[in-house]
Amino acid sequence: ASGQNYVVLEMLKKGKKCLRDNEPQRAVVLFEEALRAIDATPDFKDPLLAKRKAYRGIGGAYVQIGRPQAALDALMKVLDLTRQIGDNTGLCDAYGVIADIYTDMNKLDKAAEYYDLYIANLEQDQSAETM
Amino acid sequence: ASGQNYVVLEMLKKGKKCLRDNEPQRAVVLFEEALRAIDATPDFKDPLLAKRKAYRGIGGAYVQIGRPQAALDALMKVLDLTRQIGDNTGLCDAYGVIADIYTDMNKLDKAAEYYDLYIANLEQDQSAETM
Amino acid sequence: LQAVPTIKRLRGKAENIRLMELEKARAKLGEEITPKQLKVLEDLSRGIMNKMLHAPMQALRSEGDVQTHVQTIDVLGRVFGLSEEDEKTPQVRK
Amino acid sequence: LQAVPTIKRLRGKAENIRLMELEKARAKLGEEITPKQLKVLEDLSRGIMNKMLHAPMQALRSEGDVQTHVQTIDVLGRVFGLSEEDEKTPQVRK
Repeated sequence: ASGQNYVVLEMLKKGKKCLRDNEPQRAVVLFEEALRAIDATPDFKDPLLAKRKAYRGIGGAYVQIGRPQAALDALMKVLDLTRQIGDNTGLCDAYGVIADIYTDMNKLDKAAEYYDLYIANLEQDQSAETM
Repeated sequence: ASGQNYVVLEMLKKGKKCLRDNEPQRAVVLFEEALRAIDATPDFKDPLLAKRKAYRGIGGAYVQIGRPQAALDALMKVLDLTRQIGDNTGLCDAYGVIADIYTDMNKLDKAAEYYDLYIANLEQDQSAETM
Repeated sequence: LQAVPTIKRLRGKAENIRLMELEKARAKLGEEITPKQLKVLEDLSRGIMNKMLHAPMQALRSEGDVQTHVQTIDVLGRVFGLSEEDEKTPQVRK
Repeated sequence: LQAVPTIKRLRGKAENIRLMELEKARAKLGEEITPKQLKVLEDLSRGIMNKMLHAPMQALRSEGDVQTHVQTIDVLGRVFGLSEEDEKTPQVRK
């Protein structure tokens, strides 16, 4: 599985590079491929962490593409996985991006709700997903 | 001289560590020793850069000690050396600290003058002395 | 709720600064950077940004009396250039 | 000139954040850090801090009409906790 771990890690890295280069469509393909590879590997090391990175990437990609609902679905998966993992890596970041999306959708109540969560997490020792 | 360069570099590092550990008196001793060593070495590499680090350190130490005029003298040396060197490393930082000192001395006109220089340099690519 | 768009713009502004400075740092280190070091750089950049944003963000979301709140939104909006018209430059968001 | 003490306090606050986060980053990297990498970390931390301070600092020093300026000082002072009474915690300054 360590070989498969390495392959997935490389996919995630490439996906993130696509995001930086404004190629969100290609990024989605890579992140989804990574998700399938994780599920197909029974002894994958830390599958939840890797999945979280993939969903965070998909969320970012759909923001760039301009599909807010698809972005929200992916980011809710991130929150879900964070609960399962039990850490708070990237939580502040995810709350902030979700709130930004709701702002763009003009759902200001929902946006305010998530900004409050974001602000409550700002001062904690934070770190977001890196790939 | 590369041997002497290394010795001075170590003094500067130690001095900076003293500043972090709130031992400004010891820091002054080390920085002044470094200045003497630089002057005593004819083929010292980049003596002006090393002197600037030493004077920046002395300035910081005298701020901690509570001798604002001595701190100002050292920081003016930093500005002087920066002019001679012709870069702007640490310029923003030095202006800010000088202004802080004038603020503490209740010389608000002078403080404002240096804060303006500080603010004018904030957005440029900045870096301060590291040792 | 009035503050919501202001919060988004302030976040965008800070994130742009962070990404720009992070890119500079990565460029300086070049190929010699390990994944662990990259993570440390990321965390450092986020740590400083988040802690510096905390106070203005809290003020923007604080309830309390309406007049003070409106004043806060106005002044922070003006200071940071966060009105709608200021939002001309496209923002790079992940 | 009214803004001068506020500027100093805002600088102190930001510098404390920067030093704290920089220390965390150094601790994470431990002994494996080279002088060049340390310089990159320092520059990154300063770059983000300085660019985030630029807008409020400029607003604090801007001339223009007195009423607006007083309002700016008031609101930024309140938002960042920069009044004299807020300055209780000793600040570590180089």
